[in-house]
Amino acid sequence: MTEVVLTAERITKTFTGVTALNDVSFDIHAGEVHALMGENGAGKSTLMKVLSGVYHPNAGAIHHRGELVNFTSPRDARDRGILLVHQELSLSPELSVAENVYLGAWPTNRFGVLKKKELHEKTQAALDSLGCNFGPDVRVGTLSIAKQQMVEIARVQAFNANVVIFDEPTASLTESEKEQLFIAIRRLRERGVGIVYISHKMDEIFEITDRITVLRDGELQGTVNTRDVDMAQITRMMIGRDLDQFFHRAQGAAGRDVLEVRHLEKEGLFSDINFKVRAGEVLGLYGLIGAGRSEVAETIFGVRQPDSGQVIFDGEEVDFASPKDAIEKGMALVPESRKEQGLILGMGGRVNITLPHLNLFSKMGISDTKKELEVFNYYREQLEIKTTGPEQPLSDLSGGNQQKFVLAKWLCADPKLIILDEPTRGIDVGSKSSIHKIIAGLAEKGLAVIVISSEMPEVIGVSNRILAMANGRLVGEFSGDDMTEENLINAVSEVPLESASQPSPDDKTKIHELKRTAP
Amino acid sequence: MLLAEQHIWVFLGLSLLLFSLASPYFLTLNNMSNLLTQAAFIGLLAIGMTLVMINGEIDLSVGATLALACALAVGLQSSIGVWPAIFVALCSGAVMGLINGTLLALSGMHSFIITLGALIGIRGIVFIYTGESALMVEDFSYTEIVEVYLGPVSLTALIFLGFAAFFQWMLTCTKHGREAFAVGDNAKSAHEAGIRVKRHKVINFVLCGTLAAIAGVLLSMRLGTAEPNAGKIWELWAIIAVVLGGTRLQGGWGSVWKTVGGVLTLAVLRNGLSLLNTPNYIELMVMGAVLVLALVIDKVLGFGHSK
Amino acid sequence: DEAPEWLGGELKKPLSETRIGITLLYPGSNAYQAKYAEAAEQYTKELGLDATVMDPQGDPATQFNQLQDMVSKNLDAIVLWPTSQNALIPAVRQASRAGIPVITSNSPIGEAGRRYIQSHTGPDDCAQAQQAAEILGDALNGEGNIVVVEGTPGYTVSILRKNCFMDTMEDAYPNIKILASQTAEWNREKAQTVMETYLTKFGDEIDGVYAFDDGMGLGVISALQGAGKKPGEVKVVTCNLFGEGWDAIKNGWETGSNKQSPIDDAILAIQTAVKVANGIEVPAIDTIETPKITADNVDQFERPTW
Amino acid sequence: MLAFAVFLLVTSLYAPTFLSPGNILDVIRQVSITGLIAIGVTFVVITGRLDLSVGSMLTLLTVIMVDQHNQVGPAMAMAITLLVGALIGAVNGFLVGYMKLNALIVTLAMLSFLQGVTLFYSGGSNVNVADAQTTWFRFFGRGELLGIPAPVWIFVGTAFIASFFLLKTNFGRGIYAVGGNETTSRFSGVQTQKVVFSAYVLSGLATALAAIIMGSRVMGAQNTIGQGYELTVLAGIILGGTSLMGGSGTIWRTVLGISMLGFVQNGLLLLGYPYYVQWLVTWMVIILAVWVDLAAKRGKVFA
Ligand SMILES: Nc1ncnc2c1ncn2[C@@H]1O[C@H](COP(=O)(O)OP(=O)(O)OP(=O)(O)O)[C@@H](O)[C@H]1O
Ligand SMILES: Nc1ncnc2c1ncn2[C@@H]1O[C@H](COP(=O)(O)OP(=O)(O)OP(=O)(O)O)[C@@H](O)[C@H]1O
Ligand SMILES: O[C@@H]1[C@@H](O)[C@@H](O)OC[C@@H]1O
Ligand SMILES: [Mg+2]
Ligand SMILES: [Mg+2]
Repeated sequence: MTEVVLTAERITKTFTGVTALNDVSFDIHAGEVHALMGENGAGKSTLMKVLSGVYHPNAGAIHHRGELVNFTSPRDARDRGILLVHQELSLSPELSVAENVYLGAWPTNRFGVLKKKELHEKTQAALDSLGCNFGPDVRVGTLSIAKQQMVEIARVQAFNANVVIFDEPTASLTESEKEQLFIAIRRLRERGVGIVYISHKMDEIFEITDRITVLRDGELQGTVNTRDVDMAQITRMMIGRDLDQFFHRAQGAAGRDVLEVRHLEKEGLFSDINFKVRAGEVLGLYGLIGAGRSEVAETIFGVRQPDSGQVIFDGEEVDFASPKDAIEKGMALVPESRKEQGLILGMGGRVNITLPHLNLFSKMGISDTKKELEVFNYYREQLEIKTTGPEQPLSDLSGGNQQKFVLAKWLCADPKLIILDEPTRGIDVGSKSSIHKIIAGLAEKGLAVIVISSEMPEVIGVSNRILAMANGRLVGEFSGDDMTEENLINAVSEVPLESASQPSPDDKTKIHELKRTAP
Repeated sequence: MLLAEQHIWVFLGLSLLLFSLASPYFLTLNNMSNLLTQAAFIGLLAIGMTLVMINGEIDLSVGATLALACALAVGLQSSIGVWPAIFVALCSGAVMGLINGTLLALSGMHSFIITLGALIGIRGIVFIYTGESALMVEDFSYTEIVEVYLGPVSLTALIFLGFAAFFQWMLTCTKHGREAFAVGDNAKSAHEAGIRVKRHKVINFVLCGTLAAIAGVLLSMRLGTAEPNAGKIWELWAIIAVVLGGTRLQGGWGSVWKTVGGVLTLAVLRNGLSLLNTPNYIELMVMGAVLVLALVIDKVLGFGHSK
Repeated sequence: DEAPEWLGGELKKPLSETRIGITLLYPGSNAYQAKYAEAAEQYTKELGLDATVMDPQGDPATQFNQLQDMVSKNLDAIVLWPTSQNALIPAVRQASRAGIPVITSNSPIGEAGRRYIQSHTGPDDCAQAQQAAEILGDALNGEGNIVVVEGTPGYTVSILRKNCFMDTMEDAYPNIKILASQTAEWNREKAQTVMETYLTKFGDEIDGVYAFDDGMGLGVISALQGAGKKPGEVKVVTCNLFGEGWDAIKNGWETGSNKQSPIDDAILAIQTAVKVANGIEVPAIDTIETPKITADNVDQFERPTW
Repeated sequence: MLAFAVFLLVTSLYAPTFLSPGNILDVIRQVSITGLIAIGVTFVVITGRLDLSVGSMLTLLTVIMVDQHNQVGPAMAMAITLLVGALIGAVNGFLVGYMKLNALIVTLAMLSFLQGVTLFYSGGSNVNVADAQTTWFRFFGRGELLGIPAPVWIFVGTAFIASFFLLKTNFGRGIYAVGGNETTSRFSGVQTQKVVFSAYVLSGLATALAAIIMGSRVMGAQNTIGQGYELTVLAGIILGGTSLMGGSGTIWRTVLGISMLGFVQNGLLLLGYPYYVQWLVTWMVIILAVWVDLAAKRGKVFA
């Protein structure tokens, strides 16, 4: 191997009460892609924040190109060419691409007056070298997530970075956008940049990385060469045991129709959606990000109103004005963003779980706290949720445990239909597997289940039947042995990918909101 | 869309038109000159408020800061001379801004709380300093300092417009200006990009306090007197003007230029209604209604920036 | 058009074409000011004047703007009830330079501005304060402890009603001790709170109270009633009797005050304004009557309508 | 809290009457008007909104209360006052909840608007209760029950009821939920618009209750009587530690915050400081209290 660019030695980092990193050592070589893996809350992001100057470690040392460094701010790290591309995108939507690329380091004269022309030209050069098809003067807020990510990568170019850290960059990218990203990453690697790549997606890890370092509970488990290991080994390092069976598929027989959707249409989002779901069945809804699946789900659930079409639920035609109506009729939706739509993070598990069904946990409008605690304890055990108690704010929990609360919240009222939108996004393999088990169990109990997922192995692994969606339309239905990756890809790629990932104006504001509320 | 983004000017144009038709005294040179001068005080507060609000913060203490500067400018001139008194007055504004900003940076409290406290407290200081009665200049020639006109435009109005132009330029063409948006838009990413977010905000609070003090000094020159109650609830008018101008309350977007539009619109409404002999209560109701209307229009036009 | 009798001269132009602007202190803030505003509206209408009554809400800067706007409109005369002793002097000067006559009403402006005005009309606040001192001093037989509830600080009426009261007390009743003095800004509710605190602090030590006006005096009486005092147990003396104060004098809660009619006040100001608008000589100061009122003579006065 | 305890101690050393039962009751009675309004506004603040219109609402409602007392008698007048209060709250609630307009600006606009309505209604003049000495209406501001002033009963009673609603009912749960995360609440079937709407209605009702006490206490109303109350109320709520971001806070915290302000004010008056010194102290107390509160949560003093 080549030269070591960045070394972390025996790093320890604690937050009040939590040891996020304990005596972790780690190094990055020039010209490698180094994967960092581990369960949710293992300390990956924390380690990277330490390396990029966001956090100051409690103990340990960092060497950059052989020199001991002491970063007091991200600026120090950036000045040495170390850049972090965040899990949550870290851009200013109101500023232009150029202003974002050089955020905080704009070329100015002595008096702080911007040199706009120089800024424009430098950015253009950086964008060109990445093959970006947008200009430096576009407002970043109007770009798709993938393009926004390109803006972040352009920073790497612009600052001539020698270490780049990607923290779950593909969590919200489409397949083709991911490919674009990988091309960019490979280019960086060729230029001798040291790259850290964090992801929960195994296929990506094996596709792009050279070495893998695994963390568990803040402890280093070891570093291996990617080509020397397989998925099972990595999984074992991550969770400390073997995963017996990764996917679980519902085994019961499908019963009566629970939901039927006819010609559902919402201008600009989706059109002519027709399908049925039966009791005891898991229906997968596969599509690339932006296909419009979430919107369909939200429309069925009454979050938005369709322009036309019918929804027949449990034998009667329904027209929900709001989720309240849907819930009362026995429908549940586990929304795609647990932070924005799924939970009240500042509050405890007890109130979060019972929120949609308060009438079940109260008498004449007065809360029945005892009953609430019962249900809380029940699901805490059932789903093996790690929490200190019913009032612990959910913001303190790891992503996987938070996700289990979203599930508990929607299961506790015994719905007839449950729609799960990306139920395992950003969730580690261990938790993923247990969520899959839960999903299968639901169907076996006789619920009708719809699972929306952008992860092909997941949809195929858990569904009895799969609908493929692209560009706001259903483009295929598969069941049994037809549920193969190849078939799904073919189905969804019949529509031009580029147009499928263009956000509509309405969604732009939505994306905006999502980012704005990120802490 | 252009219309939507520029609707404050449409608003201003309409009110100008309306009052010109309604009152023969409205569109006179003399009245326009008065109007500009009258607008300048809220205007100076609103410029500072715009900077702070682009950062996603708010400064409720500007009215009290104005009163303090006004009191110091008047109260100190007999002992240390006019210009030193003015200097001290301006410094007081900077210091109040510094206190607000520093408390914000150190404590991590929301500026609404910090400056609400300051609004009450600074007013207390003013009352203590003035002994709760109005201070008066000894030499009324002090009030003549501002009686300089460039054509129909008074010195006070010129100072206001000058600062507006300067800060608009600063926002669009300087590093500090771009930082202002970055900080308000996404403070975390700004911080991680190495922008000194706290220091940046402190600077803007200092600027805001100083502009309030400038307004205070100008007011002392206008009135020749410092009332302990001067500038009471002017912070609200300033905020209203800024919002009318379309600056987003959550930060990240705004323009001093359009704030000027907001300030002028308010001034036209007040002046016009007063020339029309409108009873006070109508004036108050109209002001309230206009404000809500502005929000509704904003919403209906779906002007993406001001959510 | 016929000239009214009180004018004492010729009308230069018909009353209906005479344009007068009136800017008041803060009609919303107490009964006296409210009645004054009402009377001004009514009387100008009666005369058929082209008049505007404006409310600056107690804010000198706003009143300054109103004066400027009136100058823009080129009025025939301006009546100013100043919100501040001095802050309006530059504006008054502007008016006088523009040739528009200004008269002040109820409360005079500072010395430096007097040369820019044609006349001042209103009560003699100093005399009123002396009257109050006398009533209170006599009621206490020159002995005891009193507390004072002040009007809005910095306002001429407050200053006069304070200084002249204190001077008289010091000279004529040296054995009366003033325990405390706080402002309640012409506000009845604030006066009540201030008095409650006095009662907590000094308890039964308080023998008398002087409130700068009757509105605040009524707040004081509420507090006394709340503390379980009997009528007359603590002597309450005020300036400028209000309707309820008249009742209070009759039923013994209030010891004395003086009559100051907002109607007379407004009418005198408007008449003076019309005179100056027509170029007729007016005295530099013209006062309205403010007789003493106590239980002895209260029946000789009508109950004030304010 | 600590700073406040020290303040109480020092003040009572210099002004012995300060901590006497009589004075304590007196302070609670004096804060009952602000306190009642603050209880209502607390609901709004927990939903993550503001209500700055309560000051001028108090003025208008007091004027209406007193004026209607003379017209239709105390009982009807009280009903009308409550109704108008709820109505104004409903307008605020409609604009903020259903129209989703910015709360700060909407309630500022309402502040100005209501000032206008008040002047229009009263014609600028003051109103007084005609039979102030005899009406049973005097009970609410001036009466006593079991030696405790009526306003205190009403204030404390309302606090209990409000607290119960907030903490123990589904309605209260909705208020917290909306403040905690509005989108999540909507996805969970909470009728967020209705929740925000009702919070404003409660704020209006609470202000009406305060106006009834105010009217009865003063037996008259000036057009400026409620001026500045919105700030005192907000200061008290903040002092109690309710976050302006929404989703947290309790009625008892508000009661505590408002009482703290009351004691500071009263203490300084007893010590003979002019009223405006209390403003300066309020500033320091607010900053100190909120800062300490934050630091305690965060585990460090500097952010
Ligand atoms: N700012 C913080 N304050 C307190 N605890 C924190 C903070 N940031 C992280 N933690 C805790 O530190 C631990 C490691 O978190 P980290 O974000 O590094 O996990 P991760 O490996 O990136 O997980 P994921 O895969 O879910 O992103 C977790 O227990 C987390 O709760
Ligand atoms: N995370 C995201 N990144 C970029 N665009 C998004 C994202 N989420 C939604 N959009 C935009 O919203 C529109 C519809 O998205 P929707 O969420 O309904 O799709 P989906 O098929 O559910 O995909 P997913 O839920 O996996 O993001 C698309 O045009 C897409 O551009
Ligand atoms: O008595 C005073 C009156 O003369 C006027 O100045 O307004 C305030 C007081 O009521
Ligand atoms: Mg992470
Ligand atoms: Mg989706």
